[in-house]
Amino acid sequence: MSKDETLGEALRQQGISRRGFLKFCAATASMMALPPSMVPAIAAALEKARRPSVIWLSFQECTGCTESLTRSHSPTVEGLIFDVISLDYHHTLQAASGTAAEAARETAIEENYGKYLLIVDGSIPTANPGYSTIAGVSNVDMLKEVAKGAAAIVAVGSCAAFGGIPHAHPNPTGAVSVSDLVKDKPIINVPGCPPIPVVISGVLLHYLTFGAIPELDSLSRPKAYYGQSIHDRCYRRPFYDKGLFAEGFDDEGAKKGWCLYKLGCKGPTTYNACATTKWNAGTSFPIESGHPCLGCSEPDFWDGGGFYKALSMPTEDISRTAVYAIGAGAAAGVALGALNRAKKAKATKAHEKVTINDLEKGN
Amino acid sequence: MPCVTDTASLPAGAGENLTHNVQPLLHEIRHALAKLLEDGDGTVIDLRSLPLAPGEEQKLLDELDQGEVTAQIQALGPTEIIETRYPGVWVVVHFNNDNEVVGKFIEVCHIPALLCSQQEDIREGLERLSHHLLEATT
Amino acid sequence: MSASLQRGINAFKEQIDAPVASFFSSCVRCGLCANACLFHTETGDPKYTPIHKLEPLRRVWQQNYTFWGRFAKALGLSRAVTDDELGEWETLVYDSCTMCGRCSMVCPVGNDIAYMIRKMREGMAAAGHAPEGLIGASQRAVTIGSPMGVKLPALQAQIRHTEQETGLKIPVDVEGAEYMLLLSSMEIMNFPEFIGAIAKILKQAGVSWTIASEAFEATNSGIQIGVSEIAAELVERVVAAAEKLKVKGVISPECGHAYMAIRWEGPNLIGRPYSFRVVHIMELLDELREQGRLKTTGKESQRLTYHDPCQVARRGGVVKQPRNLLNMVAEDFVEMPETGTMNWCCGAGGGVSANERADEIRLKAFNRKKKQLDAIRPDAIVSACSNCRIYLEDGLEEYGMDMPVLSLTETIAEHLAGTEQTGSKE
Amino acid sequence: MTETELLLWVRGPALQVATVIFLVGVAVRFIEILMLGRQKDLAEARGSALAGGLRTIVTRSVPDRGTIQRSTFNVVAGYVFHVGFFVVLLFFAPHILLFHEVLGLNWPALPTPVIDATTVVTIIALLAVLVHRVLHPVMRFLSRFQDYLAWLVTILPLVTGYLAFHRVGVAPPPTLIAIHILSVELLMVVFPFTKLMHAVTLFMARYYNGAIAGYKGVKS
Repeated sequence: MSKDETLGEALRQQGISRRGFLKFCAATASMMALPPSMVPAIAAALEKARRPSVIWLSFQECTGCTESLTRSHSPTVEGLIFDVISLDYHHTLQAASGTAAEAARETAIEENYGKYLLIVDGSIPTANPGYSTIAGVSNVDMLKEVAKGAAAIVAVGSCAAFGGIPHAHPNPTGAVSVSDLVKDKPIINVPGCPPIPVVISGVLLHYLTFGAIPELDSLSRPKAYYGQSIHDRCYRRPFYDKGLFAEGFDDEGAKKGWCLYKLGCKGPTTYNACATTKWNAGTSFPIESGHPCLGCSEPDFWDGGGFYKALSMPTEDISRTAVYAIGAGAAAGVALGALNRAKKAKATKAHEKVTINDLEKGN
Repeated sequence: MPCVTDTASLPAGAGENLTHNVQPLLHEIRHALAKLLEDGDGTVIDLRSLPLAPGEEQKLLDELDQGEVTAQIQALGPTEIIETRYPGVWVVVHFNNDNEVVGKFIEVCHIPALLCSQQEDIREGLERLSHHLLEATT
Repeated sequence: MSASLQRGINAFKEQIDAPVASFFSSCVRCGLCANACLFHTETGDPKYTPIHKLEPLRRVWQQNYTFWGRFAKALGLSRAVTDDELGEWETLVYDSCTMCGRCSMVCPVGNDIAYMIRKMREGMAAAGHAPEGLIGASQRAVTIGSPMGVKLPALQAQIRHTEQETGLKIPVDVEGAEYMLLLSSMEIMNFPEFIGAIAKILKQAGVSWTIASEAFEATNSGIQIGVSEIAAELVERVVAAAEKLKVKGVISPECGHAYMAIRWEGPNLIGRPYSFRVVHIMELLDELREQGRLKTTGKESQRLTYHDPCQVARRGGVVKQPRNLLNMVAEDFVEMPETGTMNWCCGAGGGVSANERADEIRLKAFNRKKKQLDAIRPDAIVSACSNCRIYLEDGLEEYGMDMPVLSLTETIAEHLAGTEQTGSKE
Repeated sequence: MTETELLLWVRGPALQVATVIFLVGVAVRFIEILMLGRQKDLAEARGSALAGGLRTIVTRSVPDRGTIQRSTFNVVAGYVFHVGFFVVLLFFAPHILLFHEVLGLNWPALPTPVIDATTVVTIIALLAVLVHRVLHPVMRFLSRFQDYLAWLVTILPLVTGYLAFHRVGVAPPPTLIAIHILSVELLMVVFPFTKLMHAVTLFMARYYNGAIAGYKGVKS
């Protein structure tokens, strides 16, 4: 495949019919959370889109994000994007290794300087550059070097977007997010642990289709996927509104599918598309499977005070504090009360009899 | 044969009609049908962009039921197209090669665009046929 | 020892108790008490808001009996109460408050404001900020035996006059009588018919009674001015006489604060329970009615209403008795719009009537009573307090209303069955 | 401080401090009042002080007719914001969860749309109450700094709670929750030092009022 080919040409060369292409566009629109009426425009845009060069850097990560994407890779429509982008460097997926791999990266940077897309997964250690290196180059240096020539950066997964689990307290490696280090490039955060696969591919397709980054929220997340909370789109929401809650994982409420808020669900403060897009090809999502949302697409989700504790709950034992406080208050109250009584007794003692001769003011 | 409906992970009836989105959807379809009759404009509803409780989607599909036409397309995996018992209302489900659902739509139109042979494909088909005939004669 | 700020503050400190502390802690400055006070509703002046009248007492409480108040005082964040302030508050505490307790019924958090005014007056008096009128009344009560200066010979003259008029013997200093009757100076001076009415009723009921020559005065200036020692001394005189005459009960006459003084405050002032019972004349008459010993004949045809004296009804608990009695003799008895424990004060209680300085505001506040009366337009008002009667008459005259104010006891006596002679009526 | 750190701080150390100040303060003031004591009444009782006191605790919640007529606004607005405040405090599901966690007690929640509407009504009532306080001659005359302070710390949890529930504003949701909890902690800290104490002491005040009257056979 030549890099100069348009996407439409590339697909047709693979023997994909126009019908197939339209179906791809319909699925793409759905994936990008765009209305179906946009399909013709998407088709027209994709037809002419050119395959961009993509460099994928993996730092302190678990490969879960790549797994998420490739789990549904080859046979799916979204998998097709790997045929239509030029993934020039991805050290998990690429065939080349060692010096050849690094050379591929350098070549890609050189040939597409200012135009390539940089995808990052994993957080970057800053406490000691030696904590994570690739081919002897520290993550920080590599990120800065590759970011320099990138048109835009996609931070895939909560680690790259917000620091994620490596950044969790006490953060021994000094892990930071991409946006902590790179300030002069457009960054799209696609958080999640891992992110929903179609969200990753949807963001890439958006860039491919429109040649621009999608509309982002205050945390640089595409609004199309992160615009509404899990809670707002949750099918169990009516139970929350009615005040019907599961109190345990096996109680009557759980069996009846009631709201999991009391089991620590972070749905109300978590912005992601799980409740509509769902996982495993639209099969289900955690709440549908009876487990509260962990809030994995939010910053510091690991440090939120416990997965099974709602966000508004006290983190420490307040009941014991209350008992001590009442005890201390009572003791202080009795002490102060005794002082008051002494003062009053003193006043009573100091009382001089008031007679009819004492009513006028003297001097 | 792929299954059109999601499998509900909850006991039957548990979440039924939970979001109360089925009825509004049917009304939306009714409006779309009226518009189709009036000025010929079609409507497409993406079922995967709506919050539906387990069982609700099935309920909607049960409401719509099956009509006269059932069609299958094989392009980048199968696509199933069913005309419901309301002519002009179609259910279109796209699968990938692994029979996983990649898109699910309700189309209100005379015929889903995808069923029509496409200009490019016809042109290519014509070329192929001409080529074939040419080969046969030579 | 003369009055001083220090003695006043000291008295405040003595007076503050758990109820006062809970009341001040609870006030949310909602201002509802303002609309329960006739001195505010008829003037519209916010300074007459009942709770505001207690501000110096509140500050003493806060600075002495709350931890953050002590703290603020130690840091110099709160001002001490000054003598000038008490001087400023004198008119609020004495002239524009009758201790009627209507605000205490209305306060949403339950503050008994009248209870606190009573306590505040202890400090005001000790600080030398009691009104001249009340000082004089107190001095006369202690030295002469009556705030109005009524002496025994004056009573004796009225007794003789009554005996002539009714033909009944008025018992004086009869040992072993069932009841000892107290009289207010106002009754002796202004309404001597009351003595005859009592004599007739008790004769019919067969109740033995007496007047004590050593303690006939029912009123108690001590509780009005707010000096417990003076109040106690006056109560002691009554108790000594009652014990000497070995009576089973003492009758408190038609007077509001006298009832409060002898019935409710008395034992607490002298520090011991009585060996006799104390009844308001209304209570006694209603008991006799219940026992069938009080029989009347004929009914008043005019439209009558009943004015509840605050200290008898709201602060004293005698509410239904006068109504039972009035229903015996009234054909057309109508209640005022707000009545019983929610009745509006005549404006002259709590020492206001003894304080000439307060005349102007008292008459202004009477407009509240006028509105109440205008709503039902009675032919006459019946009450069970001589002080109320005098100042109702005064107010009616001021507002140009022609309406007699009757004594309930006398009205009953007029309709007493089996007596040919009808009592004289003004 | 990141938003999560802020949230953890308000749910942790800040809540502990606020709870201690609140409970120590309330306990001290409660006991201070009780220990001032009250002299035994030596007059012969006509009724029961206890029964009268308990009765008035309940009956004083309903104003007399004259007060309703003369102070209609106070009564209506006062009722609305008190009832609204407690409905929102006690019947919003996440609040019940908190009480369950701290007190071990559990009760059914009200539907959130009801809570939502109640919050709006309560906020409007509180705003009206403030305007009334500023404009009404008596209330303006009586008002001190702490009356406005108490108003502020009362309305803040409602407003911040509303914002947090609807996730409006520039701050991300965890920060909105943190601000809401912080506003409640402010209320707790201010409580023992201001007239907000009436929420506790009014039961004492009403009891004493009713007991004083009840002893004399008067229903107050």
